[in-house]
Amino acid sequence: MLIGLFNNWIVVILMMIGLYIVIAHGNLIKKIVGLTLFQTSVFIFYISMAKVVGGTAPILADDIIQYSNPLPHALILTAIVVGIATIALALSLVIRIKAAYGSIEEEEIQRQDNQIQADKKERKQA
Amino acid sequence: MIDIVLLTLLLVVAIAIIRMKDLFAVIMLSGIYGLLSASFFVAMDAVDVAFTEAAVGAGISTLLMLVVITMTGRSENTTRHKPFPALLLVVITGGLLIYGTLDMPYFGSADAPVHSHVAPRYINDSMQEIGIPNIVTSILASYRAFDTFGELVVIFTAGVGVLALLSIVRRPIKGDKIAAVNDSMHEQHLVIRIVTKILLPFILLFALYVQFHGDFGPGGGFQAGVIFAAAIILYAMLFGLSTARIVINQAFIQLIAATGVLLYGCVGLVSLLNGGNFFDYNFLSNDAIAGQHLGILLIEWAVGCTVASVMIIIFFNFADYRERQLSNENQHNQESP
Amino acid sequence: MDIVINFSSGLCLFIGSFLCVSGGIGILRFPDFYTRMHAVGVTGTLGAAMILIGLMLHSTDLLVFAKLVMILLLTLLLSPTTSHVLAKAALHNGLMPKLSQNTLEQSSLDLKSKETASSKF
Amino acid sequence: MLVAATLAIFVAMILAIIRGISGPTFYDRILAVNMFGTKTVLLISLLGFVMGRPEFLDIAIVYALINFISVIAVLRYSDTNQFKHTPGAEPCNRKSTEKEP
Amino acid sequence: MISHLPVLQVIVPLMAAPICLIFKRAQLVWLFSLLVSGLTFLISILLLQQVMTSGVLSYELGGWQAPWGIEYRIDKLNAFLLLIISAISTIVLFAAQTSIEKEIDKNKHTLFYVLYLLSLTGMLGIVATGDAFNVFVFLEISSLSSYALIAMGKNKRALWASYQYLIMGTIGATFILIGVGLMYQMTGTLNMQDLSQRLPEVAQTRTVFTAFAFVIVGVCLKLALFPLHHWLPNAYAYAPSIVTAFFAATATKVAIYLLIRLTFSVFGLSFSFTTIPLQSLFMALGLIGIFIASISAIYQNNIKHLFAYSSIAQIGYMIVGFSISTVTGLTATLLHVFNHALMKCAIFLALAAVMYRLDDVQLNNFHGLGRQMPLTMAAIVVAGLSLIGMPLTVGFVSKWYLLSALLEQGWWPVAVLILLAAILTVVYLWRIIEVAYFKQPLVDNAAVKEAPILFLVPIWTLTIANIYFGIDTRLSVQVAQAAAQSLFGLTP
Repeated sequence: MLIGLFNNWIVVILMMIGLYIVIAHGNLIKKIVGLTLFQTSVFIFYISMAKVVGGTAPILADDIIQYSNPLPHALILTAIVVGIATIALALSLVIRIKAAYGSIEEEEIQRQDNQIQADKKERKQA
Repeated sequence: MIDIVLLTLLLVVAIAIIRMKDLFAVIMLSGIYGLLSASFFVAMDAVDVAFTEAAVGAGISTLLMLVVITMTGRSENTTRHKPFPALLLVVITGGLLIYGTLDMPYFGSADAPVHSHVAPRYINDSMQEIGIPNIVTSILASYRAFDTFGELVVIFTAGVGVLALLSIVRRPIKGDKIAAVNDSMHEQHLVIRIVTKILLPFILLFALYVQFHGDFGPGGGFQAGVIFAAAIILYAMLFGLSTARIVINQAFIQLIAATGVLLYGCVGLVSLLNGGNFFDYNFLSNDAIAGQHLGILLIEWAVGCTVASVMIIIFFNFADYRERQLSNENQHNQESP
Repeated sequence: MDIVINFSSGLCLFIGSFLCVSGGIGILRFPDFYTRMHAVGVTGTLGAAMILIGLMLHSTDLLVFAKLVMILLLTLLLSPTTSHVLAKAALHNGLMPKLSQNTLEQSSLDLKSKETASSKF
Repeated sequence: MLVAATLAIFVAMILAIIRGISGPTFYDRILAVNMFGTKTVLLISLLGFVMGRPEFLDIAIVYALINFISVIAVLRYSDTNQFKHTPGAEPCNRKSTEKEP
Repeated sequence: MISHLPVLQVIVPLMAAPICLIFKRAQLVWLFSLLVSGLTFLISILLLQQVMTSGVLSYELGGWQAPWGIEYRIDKLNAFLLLIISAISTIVLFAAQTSIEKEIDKNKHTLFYVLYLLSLTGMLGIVATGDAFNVFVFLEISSLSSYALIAMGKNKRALWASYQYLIMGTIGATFILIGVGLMYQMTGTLNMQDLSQRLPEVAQTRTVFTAFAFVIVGVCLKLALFPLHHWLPNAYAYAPSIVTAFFAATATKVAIYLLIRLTFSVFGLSFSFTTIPLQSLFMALGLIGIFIASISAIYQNNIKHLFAYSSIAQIGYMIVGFSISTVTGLTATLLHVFNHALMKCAIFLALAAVMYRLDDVQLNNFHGLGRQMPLTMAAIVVAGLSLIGMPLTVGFVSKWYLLSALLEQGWWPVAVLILLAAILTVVYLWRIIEVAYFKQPLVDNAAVKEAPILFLVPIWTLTIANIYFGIDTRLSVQVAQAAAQSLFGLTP
C-alpha cells in the first residue's frame, strides 16, 4: 500500500507547497515560482500515472513488447507549453507593475491602491 | 527506486524554495527543480516530456525570470502576511487530494484502466495507421492534432500578449553607437564570444536535427523551436541586443510567428477541401501513410517556426525593456549628481 | 577480447565516478568560493570525460558511439569556459578570495589600484 | 558497474544540492547549479545505458547546451549594480536587511 | 461544406487572428475582424437550425473515432451558447474602433484585435468541444488573451487587476487539469461522451469524488461564484470598456456552460446531486452571493465597479436556478444566461460611450447626463429596468421562470428572498437615475455631446432586443426548454 501510493503522496505534498507559496507569499515573483512548482507537480502526477513497471519509453522498437502509456506524455507536452506561456505573460505583467507602482510587494501595491481610492473620495466630498 | 530518490530531492528543493528570502537563490533553485523534474521524467520513460521540460522548465523560464529580477530587485520583504489561513486552506486541499489517492491504482500496475482502454490502440496500431516509431509524436501530431493546434495558439497568444504589454516604438539607433556597445562587450566577454562563435552553428544544426528527428526519437517542433531560440538568445546576450536586432529584425519574426499558425491551419484546411475531416491527413496525398508523413512533417515545421519566433519575441521585448530602463537610470544619474 | 574492453570500461567508469564524488565532497568542505570552484572545475571535466569514455567502450552501435563523442567534445569545450566565466564574474564583482592574514592587506592594496585603473569602461 | 556509477553520480548531485541551498554567496549557488547540470548530463547518459534505450543521449546533449546557456545568462545579467558583492553583508536569509547600493 | 460547420465555427476566428497580425493598419483590421465575427455569427445560426432539426451533431477531427481522436459534439445547449457568444462579439465589435481610439495608444490597436479574436476563439472552442482535455487548452487560450486584454487598460490599476486575475485563473485552470487527470486515471478516456458511460461503474470510488470536487472548484473560480469572486470587480472596472462589455456578457456564461455540461452530461445528474449536497450548497452560495454583491454594489462610486458587482449578483441567480435541478430550473438558468448577456452588454456599451465622452465613469460624472446624453442614458435606464425584472423586458421572463421553478418545488421562502434582492437592484439603479436626471451637470463637463453614431447603433439594437425578447419569447424559451429537456434525458 505505502510503496504503491508513495509517489502520489509526494506529488500531493509538492502541489501543496506550490499552492502555499502562491497564497502566503507577497512577492509577485515568488508567487510565479510557486505557480511553476504547482504546475510541475501536476505534470509529475500525470507522468507517474503513465508508467508501467517493466515498460520502456513509447518509441516502437522491434524487440520490446511492454511500453509505458504514451497518451499522458502527449497531454503533458501541451500542459508544459501552456505553463511557460502563462509564466511569460505573468513576468511581463510584473515588469509593467514594477514600472507603474515602483514595487513588487503585494502589500505595497494594495496600500497605493487604497491611497488612490481615499484621495478620490476626498476630492468627491470637496 | 530511482524515482523515489528523485522525488525526495524534489521535495528538499521545494522546501528550500519556501525558506529562501533572496529571490536570486529562489530562481537558481527553481532551475535545479526544473532539471530534477526533467531527470524524473527520463526515469519514468517520458522521453519527449523530459526534453521539453529541460529546454523550457530549466532553460527559458530561469532565463526570463533572471531578466526580470535584474529590473525588480533581489530582496523579498520578510513579513509573511496571513500565513495561517493560507496554511489551513492548503492543508484542506491537500487532505482532499490524499483522500482521493486512496482508491487510485498502484504505481506502475499494468492492469490500471489507463493502460487498458484507449492506450492499447495507440501502441498496437500506430505503426500501421501512421507509420512512425515515436508514438508520442504520432498522438501529438495526428490522433490529437487539434490539441497541438490549440497549444500552438496558446503560445501565439502569449507572444502577442507580451508584445501588447511591453513593445515600444523603436527609435533607430545610430551606427556608431552600436559599434561602441560592441567594443565594450567585446572587451568584457572575450573568451565567451569566441566559444559561442564556435558553438552557435552547432546548436542551430542540432535544433534542425531535433526538428526532423521527431518521428524516430525524442524531439519535435516544440523542443526544436526552444533550442533554436536559445541559440539566438545566447547570441543576443553576448553580442549586444542592438547587433542582434540587425541580424534578426523583429517585424520578420512576428511575420514568421503568424505564418506558422497559418501553415498549421492550412494543413487542416487542405485536408478539409480534399474531402476528409479537418485534420485528416489521409486525404493529403493519394497514399494514406504518405499523407500522414507529409502532414506530420508540415505540422512539426509549423510548430517549430512559431515556438522559435515567439520565444525570440518574448526575450527581445524583455531585454529591450531592461535596456531602456537602464538607459533611463543612467540619464537620471548623470543629471542628478 | 571483450574481457579487456569490459575491464577497461569498468575501470574508466570507476575512476570517473570517484572523481565526481570527490568533486562533490570538495564543493562542500572547501572554505572559500574559489577553492570550491577549483574542485568542481577540475573533477567535473575529467570525471565526465572518463565516464563518457567508459560508456563509449560499453556501447555497441555506431550512432550511439557518435553521440557519446559529441557529448564528450561538448563537455570538454563548455565546462572549462563556464568555470572561467564564473571566476571572472566573481572577481570582477568584488568577491575577495580568502587569503592568509598577511597577504590580505598587500593584495587589497594593489587590487584598489587595479580597480581605479579598470574603472574607465 | 553502470549502476554503481549512477549511484556515485547521485551522491555528487545530492552534495551539489546541499551546496546550492546553503551556499552563502550567490556565486556558490551558480557553481552548484553548474555542477548539478553537468552531473545530470552524466546521469541521463548512464540511465540511457542502464535502461537499454540509447535514445536518451539526445536529451543529454540538450541538457549540456541548456545548462551552458543558463549559466552564461546568469553571469551576463549579474553585472548590474545590485549584484555587487559587498563582503560581509551577503544577501542571504540569515540577515534579512540588505543594503541597496 | 455544411457538414464541416462545427469545426469552421472555431477555425474561422482562429485563422483570422494571425492574418490580422500580418495586416498592420488598424482600420483594415477592424473591418476584417467585424466581417469574421459576422461570419461566425452566421455559422452559429446555421448550426442552431441544424441542431434543432436533426439533433446532436458529431464531428471527428482528423477522422479518428471518438475516444481515440478529438470529437466535437454540438447539441442544443452548445448551439445556444455559440449563438450568444458570437452575437455579443459581433455587436461589441461595432463600437470597438471608436472606443479604443481614446483608451489604447495608436500602435497597439492591431494587437488589440488579434487578442480579441483569440479570446473569441477560446470561448467558442470551450463551448464546442466534446473532449475534456481540449476544454483545458481552449480555456487557457481565452484566459491568456483576457489577461492581456485587461492589462491594456489605461489606468495603472489594470495591471494589478490583471495579475490577480491571472493568478486566480491559473489556479482554477490547474484544478480543472487535476480533475481531468483523476477522471482519466479512473476511466482511461478523455472524451466526455465516453466518460459519461464509463464513470458510473467507478462512481463510488473516492478518486472520482475528488475529481468531481476539484473540477467544480476550478469552474467556480472561473465563474466568480460568491467566495471566489474577488478578481472580477477590479478586472471589469479597470479593463478597456470594450473588453468589459465583451467579457461581462460572455466569459462567466462559458463557465456556467462548463458547470452544466460537467454535472449533467459527464458526471450524470444522480451522481452530481447526491455525493456532495450540491443542491443546498449552491443554493446557499447563490443567495449569499446575490445579497452581498448587491449590497456592496450600492456603496460603489465607480459605475463600472457597481455593475461588476451586479454581474456577480446575477450569476448568483443563475446558480440558484441551477441548484433547483429540475427542468424548469435549468430552463430558468439558460434563459437568464441569454437575458443577462443582453442586459449587461447594453449597460457596459453605454458606459463605454460615457467613458468615450467623459473619460471617467465616477458617479459625479453622471450629473445631469440625462439631458446631455439622452439616448445613452435612456438605454441604461431600459437595461436597468430589465435587470430589476420589470414586465415587458427580458429580465421579467427569466425571473418569472426562476420563481415558477422555485414555487414548483414549494420553496416559497427562497422565492421571497429573490424578490427582496430585486429591491436591492432598484436601490442601486435609482442612485444613478436620480443623479442623471434630477441634478444639474457639473460646470467642467457642460459641453458634452451625445455619443457618436457607432456607439448608438449597437447600444440601441441591444436595448430593442431587450424589449423584443421580453415580449416575443419564442426563440429564447423554446431553445432553452429543449436544451434543458435534452440534458435531463427526456428528449421531446
